[in-house]
Amino acid sequence: MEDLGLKIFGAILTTIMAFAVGMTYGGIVRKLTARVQNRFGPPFYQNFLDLVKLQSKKTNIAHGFMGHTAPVWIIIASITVLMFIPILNGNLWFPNLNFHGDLIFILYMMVFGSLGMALGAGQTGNPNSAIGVTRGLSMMVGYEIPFVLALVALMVQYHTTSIQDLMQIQHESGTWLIFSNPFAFLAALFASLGMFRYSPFDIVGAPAELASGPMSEFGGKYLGTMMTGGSIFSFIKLTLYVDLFLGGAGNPDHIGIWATLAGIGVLLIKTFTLYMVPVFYGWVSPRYRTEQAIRYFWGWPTALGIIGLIWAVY
Amino acid sequence: MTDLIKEQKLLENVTNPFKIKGRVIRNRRVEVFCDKETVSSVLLYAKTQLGYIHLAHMTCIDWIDENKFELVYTIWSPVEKVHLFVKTKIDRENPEMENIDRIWDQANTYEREMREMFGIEFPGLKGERDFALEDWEEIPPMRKDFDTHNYAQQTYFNRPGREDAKDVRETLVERSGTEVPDFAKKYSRER
Amino acid sequence: MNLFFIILLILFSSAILAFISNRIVRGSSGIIAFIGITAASILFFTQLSIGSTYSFSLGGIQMQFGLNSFTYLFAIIVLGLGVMASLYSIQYMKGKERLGYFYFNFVLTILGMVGIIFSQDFITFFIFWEIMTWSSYLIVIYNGYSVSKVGIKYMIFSALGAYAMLTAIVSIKGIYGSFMIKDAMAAGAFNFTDHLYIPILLLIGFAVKAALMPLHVWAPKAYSMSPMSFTAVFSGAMSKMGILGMGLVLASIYSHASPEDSVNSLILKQVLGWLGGITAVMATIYALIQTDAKKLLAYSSIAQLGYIVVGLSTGTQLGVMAALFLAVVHAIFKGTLFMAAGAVEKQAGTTDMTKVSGLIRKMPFTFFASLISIIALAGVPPLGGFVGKWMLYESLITESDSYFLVIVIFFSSTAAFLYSYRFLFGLFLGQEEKETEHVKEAPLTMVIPMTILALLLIVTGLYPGILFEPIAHGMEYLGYSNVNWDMSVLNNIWGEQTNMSYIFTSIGVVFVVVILFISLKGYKGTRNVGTKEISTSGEIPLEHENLTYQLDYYKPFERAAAPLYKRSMNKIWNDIGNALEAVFNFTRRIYTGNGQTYALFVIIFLVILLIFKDSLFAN
Amino acid sequence: MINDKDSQKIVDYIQNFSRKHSLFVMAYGTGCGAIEIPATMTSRYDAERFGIRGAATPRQADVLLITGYLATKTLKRVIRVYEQMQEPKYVIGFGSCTINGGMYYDSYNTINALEQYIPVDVYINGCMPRPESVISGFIKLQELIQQGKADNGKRYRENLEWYRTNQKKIIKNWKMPDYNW
Repeated sequence: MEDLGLKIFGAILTTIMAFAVGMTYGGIVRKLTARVQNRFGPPFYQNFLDLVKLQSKKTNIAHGFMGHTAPVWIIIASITVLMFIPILNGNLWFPNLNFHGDLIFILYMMVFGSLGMALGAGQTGNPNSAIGVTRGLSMMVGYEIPFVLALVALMVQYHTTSIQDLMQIQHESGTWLIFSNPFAFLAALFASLGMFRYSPFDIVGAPAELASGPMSEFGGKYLGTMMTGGSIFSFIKLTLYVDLFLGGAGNPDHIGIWATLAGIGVLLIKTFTLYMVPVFYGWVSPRYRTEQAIRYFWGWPTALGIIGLIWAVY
Repeated sequence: MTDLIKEQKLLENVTNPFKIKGRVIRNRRVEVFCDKETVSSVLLYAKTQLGYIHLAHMTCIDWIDENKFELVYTIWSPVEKVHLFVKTKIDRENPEMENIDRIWDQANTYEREMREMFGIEFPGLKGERDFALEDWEEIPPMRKDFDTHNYAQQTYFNRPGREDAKDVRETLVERSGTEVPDFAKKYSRER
Repeated sequence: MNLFFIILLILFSSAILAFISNRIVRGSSGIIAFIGITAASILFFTQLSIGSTYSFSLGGIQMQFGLNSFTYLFAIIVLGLGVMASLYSIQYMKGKERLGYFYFNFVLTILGMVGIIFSQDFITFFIFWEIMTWSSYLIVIYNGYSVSKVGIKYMIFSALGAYAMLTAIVSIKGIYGSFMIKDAMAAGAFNFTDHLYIPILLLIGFAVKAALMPLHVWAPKAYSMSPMSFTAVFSGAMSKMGILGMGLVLASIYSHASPEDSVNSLILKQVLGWLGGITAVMATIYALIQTDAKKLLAYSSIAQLGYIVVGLSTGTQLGVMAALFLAVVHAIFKGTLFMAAGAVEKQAGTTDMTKVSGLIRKMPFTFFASLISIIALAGVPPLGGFVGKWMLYESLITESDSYFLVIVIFFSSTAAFLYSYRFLFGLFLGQEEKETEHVKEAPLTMVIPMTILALLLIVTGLYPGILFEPIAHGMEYLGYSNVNWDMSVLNNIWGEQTNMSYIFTSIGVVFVVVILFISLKGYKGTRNVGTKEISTSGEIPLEHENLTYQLDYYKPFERAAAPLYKRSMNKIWNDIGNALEAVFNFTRRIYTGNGQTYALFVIIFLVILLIFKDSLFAN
Repeated sequence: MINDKDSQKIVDYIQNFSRKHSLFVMAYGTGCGAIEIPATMTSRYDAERFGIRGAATPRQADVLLITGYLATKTLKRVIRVYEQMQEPKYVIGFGSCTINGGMYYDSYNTINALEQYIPVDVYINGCMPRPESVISGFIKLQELIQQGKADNGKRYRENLEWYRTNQKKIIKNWKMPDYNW
């Protein structure tokens, strides 16, 4: 019983941390973007203010059942995936429901939110939402291919489908997987560009052209809840990449309070570094059309992924 | 400049077959005056025989003293690089004019605008009656007998002090009885 | 009298009764068919035990009925879906013509499938196979002249498969001296060493029913143009008969494989796997450009059967288990989806997605059933579809040599999200049409089967073990030993596992918390509006205007994947047909109508005979 | 233990603070004023440092910015957009045309005073106002929000009859969905 209580406490703590980190990263990116554009920029806590404001809207519009539950699906997907991704290697403070974190499950669970979002956007009846959704889903087919190639390469190379085992392998061997299979890392990195939907792959919710696409009918608490889910999701993606390729964070041999804090620090540094890749790429890129984006992902990233898979097998 | 020989010749090309009057305004600008009935044949002739293939503009002028509407068709020849103005006057009462969108498709747009703004009827004109306005119930607003100032004052809520075209600053000065401040003088119209 | 006969007799007599009764009381044949199938199923599941057999001889040939644990699995599909579909059919077919004809063939198809399940020898197997084929053909052409071409296509391919199968059966008898399936399996008839052609011919025969890649061209139209209550059985259960046959042939290859034929097995494994993979990809990308919901589902059926074939082709324990699990789950969700499409067709008049939209408020139960089935179809956790997909991927990654097949399958399954969403959006979401204002929820007897099947999908997601049990027994019959399974935990051979109950707990808890939060927060200030009240730059959509985005839905994807759309199997088969026609035309010229020519042929024949006399009659 | 009134005060303070610093602007680009918006948003004047940000649709927006003259035809759309925004919402009239008609004071087709049709919180005068004045207008709005005086939606709801009468005077063919809760 005590174990269960600890687990629930840890789950809530993990969620809060993921939320806070994701929101802060978003704010920092806004600030950095502003500085790059020679602006002063909003404060780094701007996203929190936006969230509080959206949640304190007095009236809201619901477009039927699916529209009402769309944010719920996103939160479900983000929190459930979070529960299955190891945050720190072997640390008691961040216990997960399934400590192994199966990769295939996570791949599919990450789609759960998009599907719910798509259904909610569909029910609003706004044509812009539907157009945005088709673009998003089409683009998903694009970037999932290099991503899956990279993941399969890892799974085949180390004969495990568990994130925890992959982290343990990196911990024991002392090398990160980014060095033992660089091609897979590159393929996954390119795929992450599409996953974060920064420009040049932001045609899904192009504000001026599509009126923010799938979100166009959501405001107030719905938009706020979606923002929360999205922030947790961006943290999840980053943590997944760090766990898989950058050696993860934390040390299973030391699980004291200071070691935990140090682990979190390492995690933050690594995730932030990784987060800067799509952001940097986005600053200097115009926008791709959907079919250009799909072709982009089926070009070099897929080739790199295939090389990575061959590298892993032989 | 030249003696406008080219323009003179071109003018004669148009006027001679139809026995209508015309004049050269300046270089590359030629105008002819014709009846309501001959307009379409002049335009068709100019388009097919003389190379004025482009309808640049169509407009209407309200000569309220003469009790006439003057319609102006501006057509252009890309070969000669000359604008030809075909002008005609029609009655102001129950104005009606021949529809020329069989000669130029784009005439439809101008004709719809004229129908809405001046109330000139073009029989056989396609398209909704509402063109730029929505649910207009007064007399067509571009006619000179329509008092737009009066209409605006009655329909919209005029803010006091904005009844006329005077500079707001002057109105304020008048009302308060003080001098125009220095910083305002800098931008004043009487400078 | 034996129980096997009783069950078949019940089905047969209810078929006859259904045919006759429609003449007496209009519309009663549906009820009779339902009662007959239900009675047969009740008898089947309560009285019949696995392992019982009954032998008899007919015309000097020894025949046997029996039930083994492998075919029992398919009996669950056939009878379960049969009962549901016949219940659904009562209201769906109401008011249509020639009901006697329809139900006669409907029950006969079920009879054929039950017969296939019972038969332990190739003769009865083949007879019932033909009964199934013919009666389904008669239903395919039920809709009249417009579908006669579809029926002919179906018939041609079925006949091709049947000839292939018959040749194989005769060869087996000739070589091994027995018609018994078990004997053939034990004797290694399906091995790839001596008689390579036997398993290949059998596989061709089964592949036609399973709509595998080069032989699938009949399926899209045959599925989409028959009445939906039958298509639920057609696509859900009958295609699984092909899987049943493939399972028998393939599994015996793997379990009885001797070392020297391993190369052949490996090639077969690769060929079959890739055929399945390509089937899945091509069917998927064709599914997502369809504008008719029924056709979309038909293509998606073909794609899903592709996954099942891939799973079978691995031959590993997890792979075959995944294939069989997917077979059952596919029967459930595709049956539900075809039923939902039928309900929409019945209520709204059409399933053309460019004409129907926004039915969610009018048909909430149909939407719920479709939503659950679509989630299962797309393989999104936590429903049954995910369990099958997970096992399929894990089996491919852990135990197969063809890693790129994983990518192909994954491409197909990601693209499946596109058409899944298209189906739900096209029929149920978007703005409401003015023409569909009168639409109401489907009648109760149509909603009940859909809802039951949808709930089954949730149960199979939470406790896949209830399906693993019969699957494991069936696999033991096929020659696998120690098939391990768990109630709600999935294992792969590297020791990794996924616990479905954890997933359900997590999803359930978060769902309840967040939905309470979002519903209660600002409850009074939340206004429910219709789909016409949208922010279109301040413009107000008029009553008759429908802004739903339906045409050229996945145009960007089409443009990106344009090279894939260039080749169509239909075109290739047409070319083959044209070439054959040319050959026949040429052959026809032999008959010139001139007696002298025929005399010349005789002389030429004699000369040839004389020349090759020695080599022909050497012994 | 703090009593309810105090805790409500704290909640109000937090809410108003975040509302003030996070203004999603629905820039309704009528007339010539639309060109001032890019200048306000981009690097030279950078309105984002005050948390002012563009919103794509009225559902997400807090501030409705009317930039310039309003033709009667446009007014219909503006009313629609305004009614689709979620409370709390604010309106900023931008430029002389929204205040008194500006140079179009005698036009037969543009309205003269915006506050007759929808409630306005802040007017920014000028023809056109420069980005500095736009930002100062926003800051004025922020002050109003912090003091809790910006009750645009409430005013509209309470005086709906009056606003409707004025609107219907202009828009003769009234075919709009009702504004209801």
